[in-house]
Amino acid sequence: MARKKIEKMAYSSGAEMMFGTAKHPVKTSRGIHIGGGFVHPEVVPHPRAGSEKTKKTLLREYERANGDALERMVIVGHPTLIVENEHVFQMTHNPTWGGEIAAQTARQMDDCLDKYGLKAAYRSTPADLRKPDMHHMRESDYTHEIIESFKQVSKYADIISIESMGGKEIFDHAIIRNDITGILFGIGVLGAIDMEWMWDQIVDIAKSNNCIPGGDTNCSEANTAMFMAGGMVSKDVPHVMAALARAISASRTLVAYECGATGPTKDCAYEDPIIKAMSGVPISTEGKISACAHSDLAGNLIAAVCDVWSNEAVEYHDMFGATTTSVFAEILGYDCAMFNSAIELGYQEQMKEILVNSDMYRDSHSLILAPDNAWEIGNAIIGNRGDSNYASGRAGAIKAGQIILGDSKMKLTQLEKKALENAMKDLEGLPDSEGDFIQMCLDKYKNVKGFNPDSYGL
Amino acid sequence: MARKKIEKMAYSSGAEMMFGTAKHPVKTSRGIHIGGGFVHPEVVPHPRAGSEKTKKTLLREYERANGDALERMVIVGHPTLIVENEHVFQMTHNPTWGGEIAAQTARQMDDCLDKYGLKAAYRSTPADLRKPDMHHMRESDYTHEIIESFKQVSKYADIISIESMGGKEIFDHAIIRNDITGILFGIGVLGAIDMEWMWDQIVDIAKSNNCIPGGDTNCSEANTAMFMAGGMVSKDVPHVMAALARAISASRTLVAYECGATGPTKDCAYEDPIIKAMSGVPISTEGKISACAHSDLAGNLIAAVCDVWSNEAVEYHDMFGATTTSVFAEILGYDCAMFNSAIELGYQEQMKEILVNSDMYRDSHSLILAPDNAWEIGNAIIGNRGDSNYASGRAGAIKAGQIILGDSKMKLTQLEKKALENAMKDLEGLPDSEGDFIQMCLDKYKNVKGFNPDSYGL
Amino acid sequence: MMKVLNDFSNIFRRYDLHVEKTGQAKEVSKDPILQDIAKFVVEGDEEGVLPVVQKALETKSPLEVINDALIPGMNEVSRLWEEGSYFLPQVILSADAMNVGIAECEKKMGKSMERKAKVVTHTAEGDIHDIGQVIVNALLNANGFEVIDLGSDVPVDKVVAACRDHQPIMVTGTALMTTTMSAFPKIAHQLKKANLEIPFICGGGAVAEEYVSEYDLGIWGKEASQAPGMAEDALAGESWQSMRSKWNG
Amino acid sequence: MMKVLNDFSNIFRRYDLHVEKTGQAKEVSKDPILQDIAKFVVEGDEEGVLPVVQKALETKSPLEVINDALIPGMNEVSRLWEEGSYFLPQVILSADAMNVGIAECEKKMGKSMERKAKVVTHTAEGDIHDIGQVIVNALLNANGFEVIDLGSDVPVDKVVAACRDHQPIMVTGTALMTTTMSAFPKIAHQLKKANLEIPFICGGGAVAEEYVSEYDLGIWGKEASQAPGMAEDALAGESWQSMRSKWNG
Ligand SMILES: [Zn+2]
Ligand SMILES: [Zn+2]
Ligand SMILES: [Zn+2]
Repeated sequence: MARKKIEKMAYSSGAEMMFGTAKHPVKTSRGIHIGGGFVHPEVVPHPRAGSEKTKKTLLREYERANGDALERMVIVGHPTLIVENEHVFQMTHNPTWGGEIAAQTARQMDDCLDKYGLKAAYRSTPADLRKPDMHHMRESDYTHEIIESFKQVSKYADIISIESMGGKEIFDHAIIRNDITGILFGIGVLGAIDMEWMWDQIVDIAKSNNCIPGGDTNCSEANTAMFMAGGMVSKDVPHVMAALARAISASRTLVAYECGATGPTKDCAYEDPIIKAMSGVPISTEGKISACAHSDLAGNLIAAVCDVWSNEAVEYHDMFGATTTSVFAEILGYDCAMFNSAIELGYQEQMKEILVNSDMYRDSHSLILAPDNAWEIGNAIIGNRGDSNYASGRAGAIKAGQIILGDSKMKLTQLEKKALENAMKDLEGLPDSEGDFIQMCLDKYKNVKGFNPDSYGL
Repeated sequence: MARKKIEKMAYSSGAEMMFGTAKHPVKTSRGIHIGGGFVHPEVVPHPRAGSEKTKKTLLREYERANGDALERMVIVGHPTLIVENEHVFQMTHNPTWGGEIAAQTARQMDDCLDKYGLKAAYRSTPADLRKPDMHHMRESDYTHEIIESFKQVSKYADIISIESMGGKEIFDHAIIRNDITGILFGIGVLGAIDMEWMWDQIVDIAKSNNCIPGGDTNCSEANTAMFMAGGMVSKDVPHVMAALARAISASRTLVAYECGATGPTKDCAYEDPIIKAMSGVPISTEGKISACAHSDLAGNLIAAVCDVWSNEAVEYHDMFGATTTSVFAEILGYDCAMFNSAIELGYQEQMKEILVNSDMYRDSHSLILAPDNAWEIGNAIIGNRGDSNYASGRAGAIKAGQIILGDSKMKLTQLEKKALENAMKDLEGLPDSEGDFIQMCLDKYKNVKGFNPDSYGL
Repeated sequence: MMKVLNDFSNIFRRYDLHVEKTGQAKEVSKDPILQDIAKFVVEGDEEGVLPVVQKALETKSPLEVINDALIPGMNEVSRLWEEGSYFLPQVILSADAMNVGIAECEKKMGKSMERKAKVVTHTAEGDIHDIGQVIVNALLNANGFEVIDLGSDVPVDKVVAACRDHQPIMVTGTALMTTTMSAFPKIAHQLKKANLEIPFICGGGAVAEEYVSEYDLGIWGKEASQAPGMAEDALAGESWQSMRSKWNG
Repeated sequence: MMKVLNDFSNIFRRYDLHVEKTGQAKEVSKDPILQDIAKFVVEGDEEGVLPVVQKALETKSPLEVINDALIPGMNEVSRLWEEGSYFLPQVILSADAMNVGIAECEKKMGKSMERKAKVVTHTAEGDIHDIGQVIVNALLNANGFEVIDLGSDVPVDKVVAACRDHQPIMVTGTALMTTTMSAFPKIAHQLKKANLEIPFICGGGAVAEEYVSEYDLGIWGKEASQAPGMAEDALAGESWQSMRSKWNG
């Protein structure tokens, strides 16, 4: 669906945002009311290495990995569950594979609804096989396979999503050089252009099959920055650079919702609190329970305004108790039972403050995702939306930097402070018009391995 | 230390009990103030099958499993961690093994305190190798190895504990026959006798090595009942029987604290909320995050008055994010950050109500562990403490049954209701004096495979 | 006082109430004496069943009492358990009652009752006595199999020797801890070497499907309730490979 | 407005502030011209370093500029990074600046600079371009090794062929996904068959130590920062077995 820019904030303040409720709730076919008042768990089973050899073995693997999680909901009494399968290479490369796995899981969910009254929904997330530095983003075989994969899975899945890769080749070059200009060009400009090209088509495919177009995530760039920033004793990338990249990613990821995506958004999009402030769609977020896939410093805070609570991906293995997918589905379900008890008791404001105070000053990347700050950054992005993707992303980054530098409780090491000050200087020194910025970058990054302006229509 | 019966409740009501604080807090050598105002995480790494072949391979396995968890605390910023190692057979069978692993872990923890200021403590839990149906509980070689193991590990560990097995042979026979008389005799009488015999010695050993005598758990019986009762669609043992067995186990487990154990109690003792009401010691409990070891129906509620939050046991394996022990240590630490934020914000009452309302009516076994009910059951046990172990345990079971039958919100299936009514009839029909009860049982269970009254000095 | 909600439907769902079934045992015999025996078995009344069996044996043959009263009564209980109306304790108590009746009939016959086939059961060496094995024994027994119960903490070669002597149609192993289940592949290996191609059901707390599928003869037993069905397949001559694909899928 | 605490010490501990170090780069040369070059390398100033190198080459030999200015400057940056005072981006920018200087010296010498040894690096077939490999390349390069960069999505036999042709002292593989790392054991197997006993460092997102220790030649690379140290061991002729016990322990 053609992009319609969002130029008005969906929420009036961060205080107005709350977990469990979204301005534009979404209903699934088996009756989950996402964003309709309560929080729902989302588990993401990943197949064991080797099970992707044939369609038959992969179907069998997902039948058990997804089935175990559904069964555990009935055992412990959790009322709802969303199961996401992020495609392994073979599932998208052979579009029928993804389709058959979606059909199989839909049947399993219909049985559970029938037999127990368990409300479940399936999200299928084709893999973005387009490696920017090796494939033409718009004309490669991989591009066609991805589109075909969406057509296959949307016939059976309740929700479709993707983790698109536009601009990653520039981002990868820039992030390890503290180069905020390259980060803004990769995520904010190239990423946004690719998003518009992709999501225009994805939303139409979803609508044609009566499937929910969920959303996108800047996992390939902003999460790479977050992982490389790492924890409290890593020395790869300054955390403040991950914070600025995250603010820019909100401007880029919003394009999906401007093209008609409705949420639930993608779990690994840590920019989702900002997305919710701007668009009002229900968001899925991941925090402490995604430790199975990666560590993070916003384990509780990132749940403060979530509508769906997820665990990123867990590989299907045996544990003492049972298989990993049932273990993590049980834990996620109990976290949701806790959030929903708080809502029913009328203690949601206290719960929200508890979650935020746990991590707000643990890290600068967490700080900018606290609801009030997320709203401010969203407001800066929307305030410049009419102008250009570039102006919008740049405004978001500058606002994030100002929030970090302006908050006395946010202590920074010397090195982090210096890195942030340098980045702010660079941001302020950039040209005003998107046209000039793009010209500057096309020259500055022309030798970056695999950068092909034609992939973005430039 | 000779047993001194507890005949006065430490708390005046369930309302007075709160997570993070205990009447008698305990301080560890590296500065963790357990029960002193905040909740601390406890992770329980278990070695992979095969790593127990030699002392060298097991030392290496624990060096990595325990070390990974400590490292993750520094990465995400969690201030404290308790690491428990429940001995595998070989660790207790060869007492020096357990001792060397304790010494190694103590060195690792001293390094972390030195380098980062991380406050950590090590709990060593020798395995109770005495299989009641095959060994003399007091004179077998295994008995001596266990005592020797306590001597070895208490030289280096901060805390020692055990999951003792007294009375299991009778319990196993009774639980699969809905025989509340046998459950009371196995746990309430034989279990209590064995506890007194064991803990008198364990406390002395601990004191002699300046080590904290943590506590015991009726894991071998009451948890077996809970696991066999299972979830919402299992049909092995009625949940109400697991609830009655749990009430009786509180009377049995209290004997450890009457013999001088100080807490932190054992994580898998779901009877701990009742123990805290009676004794005031700081308790360690496990709930939703122990799904890695077993499922349960009190995932949130069991944290309502905890001082230490644990995950039962997780086998040391690789996950996407990192190894299982670092993954679960991170999750537990974030749960504690949430509890401690609630305390600092002054929202602990709301948080407690949120945790309790999540599971109080999910299951009858959860219902009796809600703080107010736990206090009532503790009060009934203490009210009959002076009389005998039997009278004490029986009073606890009757009170639990009355609570379940008397609470209109606690809906039961017909089958569960009938099983509870039968059990209550049996309990009321039992003789008043412990002597008569023991005589009756010695005859009734004389043919139970492996039952040897001499093991209990009867 | 603590604030407690009234409606928990957005917090948890009581699936047990949703699937609750209240089935009743059907009549198994038109003959009132035989139906009376069957009722005592259904109610798991170990004391009550003895006198009615002794009275019945005055006018009926032991085989009639066994095949037309004791076993049909037990089958009703198994059906009700399968269906979800009865719980495990009722099955165990009924098996106890049935065994009292069978013992009385065997005494009258002067020899033990014809059993379908032998099954060897054990709990792994170093492992504590596990209820799982007790349940498997009771269920196999209740379904007419002769159980060779080796007990718990059983060394590898003792299991293999028992299989050589008794030539059972099936052998089961229970393990609660990962550190003790390592005996199972050894047992399977020795059975193969002694070309005793016997389906080897491995289950219990720590035993995972992934582990069992790594050695020949190994079939993962998820629940004790599967034992009788597996024994029937083994009795029918099914190979361990086809049993594994059927039960582990 | 949202209630926000002031003291978080019972909620989290800022270990980064506890371990913060602020080290400075030491002077590497008494000669002001060479020290000036080193300073541009330490500051990672790609533009600034060129003119000072060109000026130095008017009076000094290319080898002198490389060995007494460019490399010592780079070593200072590596030390500061190891010590925790510098972060990775500074190391990468310094490597970029050093390479600009080295290229200028090589132009003057008419041949490329003597490199310690060759190392083949690649990202597994089907895997997306991984920053991990980019960092490994920069660090090996910065420590005087010649990097044969095969790029990403590299098939097994292309890696083996490169090893046969270049006879490197070490080969590295990066994989982000479990479904692509399955190529590593195949590579190791083919290298052994072609009796190319080359230490094979495997790392990246999904790659676990447990997995790498299952095949010969395999050494788990936990962090990109280990690559230079490992290359030095390989250069010193250490076997892959001794390297594995040293680095994976
Ligand atoms: Zn992602
Ligand atoms: Zn336990
Ligand atoms: Zn435990």
